[in-house]
Amino acid sequence: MKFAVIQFPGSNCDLDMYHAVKDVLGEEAEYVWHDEADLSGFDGVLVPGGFSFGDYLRCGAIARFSNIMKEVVKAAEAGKPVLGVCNGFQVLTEAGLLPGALLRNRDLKFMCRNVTLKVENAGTMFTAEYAEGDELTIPIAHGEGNYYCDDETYSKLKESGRIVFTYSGDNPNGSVGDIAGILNEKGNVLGMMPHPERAVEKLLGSDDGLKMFQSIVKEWRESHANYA
Amino acid sequence: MTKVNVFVTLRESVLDPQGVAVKDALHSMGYAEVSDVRIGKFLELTIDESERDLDTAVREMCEKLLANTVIEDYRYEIKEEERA
Amino acid sequence: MTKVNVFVTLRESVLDPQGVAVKDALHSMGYAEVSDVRIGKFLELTIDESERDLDTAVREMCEKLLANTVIEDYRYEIKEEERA
Amino acid sequence: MPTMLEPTAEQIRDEKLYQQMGMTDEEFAMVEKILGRLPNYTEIGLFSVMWSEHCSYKNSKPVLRKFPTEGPQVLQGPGEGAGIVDIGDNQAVVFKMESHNHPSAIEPYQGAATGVGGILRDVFSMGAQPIALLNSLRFGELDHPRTRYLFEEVVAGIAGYGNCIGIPTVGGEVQFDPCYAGNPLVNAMAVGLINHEDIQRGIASGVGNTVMYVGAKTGRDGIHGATFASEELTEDSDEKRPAVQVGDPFMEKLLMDACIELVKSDALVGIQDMGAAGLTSSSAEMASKAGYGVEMNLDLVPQRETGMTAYEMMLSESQERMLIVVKKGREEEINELFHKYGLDAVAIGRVTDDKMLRLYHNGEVVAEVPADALAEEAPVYHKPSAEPQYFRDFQAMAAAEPKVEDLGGTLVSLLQQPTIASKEWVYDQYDHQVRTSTVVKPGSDAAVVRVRGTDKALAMTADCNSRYIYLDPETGGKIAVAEAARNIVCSGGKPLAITDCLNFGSPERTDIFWQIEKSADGISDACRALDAPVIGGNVSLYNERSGEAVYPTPTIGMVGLVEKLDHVTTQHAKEAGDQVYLIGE
Ligand SMILES: Nc1ncnc2c1ncn2[C@@H]1O[C@H](COP(=O)(O)OP(=O)(O)O)[C@@H](O)[C@H]1O
Repeated sequence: MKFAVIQFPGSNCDLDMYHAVKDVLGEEAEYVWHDEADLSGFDGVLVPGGFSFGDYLRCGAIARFSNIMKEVVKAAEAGKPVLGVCNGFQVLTEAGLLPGALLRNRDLKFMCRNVTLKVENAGTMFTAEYAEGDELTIPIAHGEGNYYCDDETYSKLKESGRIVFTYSGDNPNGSVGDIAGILNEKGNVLGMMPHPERAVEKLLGSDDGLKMFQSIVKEWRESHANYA
Repeated sequence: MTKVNVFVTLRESVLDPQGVAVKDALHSMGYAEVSDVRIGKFLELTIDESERDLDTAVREMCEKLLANTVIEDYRYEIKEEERA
Repeated sequence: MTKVNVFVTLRESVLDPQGVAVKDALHSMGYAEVSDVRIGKFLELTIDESERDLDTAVREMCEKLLANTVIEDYRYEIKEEERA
Repeated sequence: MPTMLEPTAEQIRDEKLYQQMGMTDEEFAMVEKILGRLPNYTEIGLFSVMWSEHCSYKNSKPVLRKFPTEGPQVLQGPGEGAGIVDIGDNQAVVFKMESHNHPSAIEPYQGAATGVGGILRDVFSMGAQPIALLNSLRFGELDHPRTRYLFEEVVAGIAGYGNCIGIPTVGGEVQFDPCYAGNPLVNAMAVGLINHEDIQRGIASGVGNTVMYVGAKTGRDGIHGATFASEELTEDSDEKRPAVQVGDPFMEKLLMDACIELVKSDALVGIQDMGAAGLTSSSAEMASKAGYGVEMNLDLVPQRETGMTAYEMMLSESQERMLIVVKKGREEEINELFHKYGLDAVAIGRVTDDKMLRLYHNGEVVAEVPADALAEEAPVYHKPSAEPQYFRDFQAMAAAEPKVEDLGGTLVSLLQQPTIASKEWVYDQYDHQVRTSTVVKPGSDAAVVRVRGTDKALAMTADCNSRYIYLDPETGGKIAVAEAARNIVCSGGKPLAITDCLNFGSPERTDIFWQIEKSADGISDACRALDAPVIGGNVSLYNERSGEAVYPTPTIGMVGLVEKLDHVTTQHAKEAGDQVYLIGE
């Protein structure tokens, strides 16, 4: 399976995403610079963390106007898996691919630490390898990860199982309903604040994020086996 | 050349933790009379003459980029033109 | 109850990287006529009646907390009193 | 700031205007002799910043000569942006520590942020990929509101810059003591990795080669920053200060990535960052080091403000700028490289063979000065030193034996000391994991960062116990290096080398100069004993507020090599029932 790792000016977890997919998972990955205009050769799109355009004005606000975002939207419409982590999540909400917005952390500070995530929905293409209720140790590193949406949106997300991950125990940033990661309606676009790509090697503390990438690949293999 | 001031504020329904923190700080400095603080952005744009209708252009810029209307409101003031 | 609007802007010689980034973004979105963007803060204070002179109090709050006078300037507007 | 009418050469002499720039009468006379005429306003400005302590080390050079700087592992000792040490397999580690004390005292967020930006530029201008940041901080006691403000803002500034640019901040130290209340210390250290063939130097050689400017535009910020850093802080420091520089980590991220790509190009001749004394130091030093001259047309310098004078442009310390020299005729390809990152590389001058730094502005020559005179010929002062009375008094005292009655209570009260307590509040705000190589995170003795693609890792730490050094500078200096080495060894590494940041009070005082000399002796001895030479560092003198000097604080930054990842050890207790040993005396 071939992944595109999108690079905006100021992305800085692109390297981490690339290595997670390429070195640890053993799949194909390529960097795609923000001004390029074609993602047709890729099977999945990874929008990494960082500070695209310095996070100036609002996180993700400027990145969403990059050339490549039109292609990311197309990939999402075509049903390809699109994963946005941290700043990538912010970009996807700004672009309207996911509802809501990310506000400053409740304590107004950047925080970098491990959190415990609860798998709320193990029936998605991103979480099939987990079991519902699994608790994962995954790092966060953000200053604006406080997920906000209005009540109506929240109910809709909740009812349709689109809240994929919640913070278990302490909610680090004050997000609505302890939300850590959500899915789009179609089920192929996931945005989350915690960094699964930083949790793929025991050496660095946890490999609980690995199954997420494995889920994506497995789902892709299965669906493509049918066509073969 | 025209100066346009844009004000972007968080919507009423959205909690403003930064505003709360500033209010608390003012209280602890002795300004108990401050009952509310809301913090937003203030953008000063300098815009050269162009074909476009200024009002429409500024509204578009706000809707598309300067404010995120999921969480923010905006308003703007077009100041008198300054002729060089 | 009085509403006070405080505008905090970066001083003239101080770099405004945010403003530059927003200007560049507006250009790439086609608004070439925007020749400058400066970004500051906009604070809305709600202040209850008190013994203190309002003007002095607001000036003090700005000097001590709301603006970082090493790099920022501020100005404020006291809006008409609203009686509850 | 309206452009003022510049004083004439005669006015500068007669009204002793150079004194306001921190130059003495003798130094002015030396300049006059070098030039064979009176310097104009721009020229005296060039000399005053280049001959400031911050740029010339005129007071500290005799002390720095004491340090052992060589060893088979050293590829680049002091003198360049950062030192370089071999780690085998054609790879090397590049590191350096630098102070940003005075800027942080004035505007803590931006002062600390631009400190991080500056030290990163030192490392990537050598051609290295930065892999980690550390910091060493000193503040007054936390019960003072100003101190809390400084502490919070400094940490936020370090976090703001490091997190945004995406280099993990993996370690450091914080100490609180009343002696730092008026003059906090903010030292930042950066560590990078490089392949031997990519090592760059800041040189401007090859007649006709092109001098190019890349990065942020020049504004009136930070004019005379180096001079400001070479004076004591006083109550009116706030008035004197130049427009504060604001960091733009986004710009620096682009600049960093572009420069790392640039060093692979054979069109590049030399590269240096515009740090202290900006355009002046980078151009003069690159020319002087190469034995060439440089001429620049200041009209071509990208400017953020209108009506800037030559003096202002040359002395500006606007951040995120680099000066590069490229082979003549290759400018277009260099520009294309930067263009990809949204940056412009602008040709502003060329290399000459007459060893002069010559500046044009508005069609006129506005300065013409020998580059060596600026970069190499600053006076060197051998300051008098004298053992202070306090030291003799302490030495004469009998060592106090602490009596501990309530072991548990004493332990708890020790742990409550802010200097000893957990620093999680600090490092929680730093992204210490980005680049997914941090094997040992903050919270253990030294941080360990793996070298991707190998089984090796680098252990790194920053340490200094300034109280010990105050009590006995020589022994304290040894202790600082030894502590750093213990932290490295306990983490599984072997010490390679150190960088240091010598933070002291005014060298004009004999007692302070004595502290500087003695602690340098101690550091040198320990470095020799441990085979960990000094490969670079920084001197920050005049750390005083209204006559009160800080404790002598020569911070040690040490990097060690972990040969195999399974040697990595953390300080944490692992399992109930494990044995505890005490090793040593
Ligand atoms: N300013 C700082 N930045 C990053 N990490 C820090 C900072 N201060 C302390 N730390 C981390 O906290 C831990 C404890 O630091 P310290 O109290 O200096 O311990 P020790 O005295 O054992 O060296 C170390 O891992 C150190 O790297």
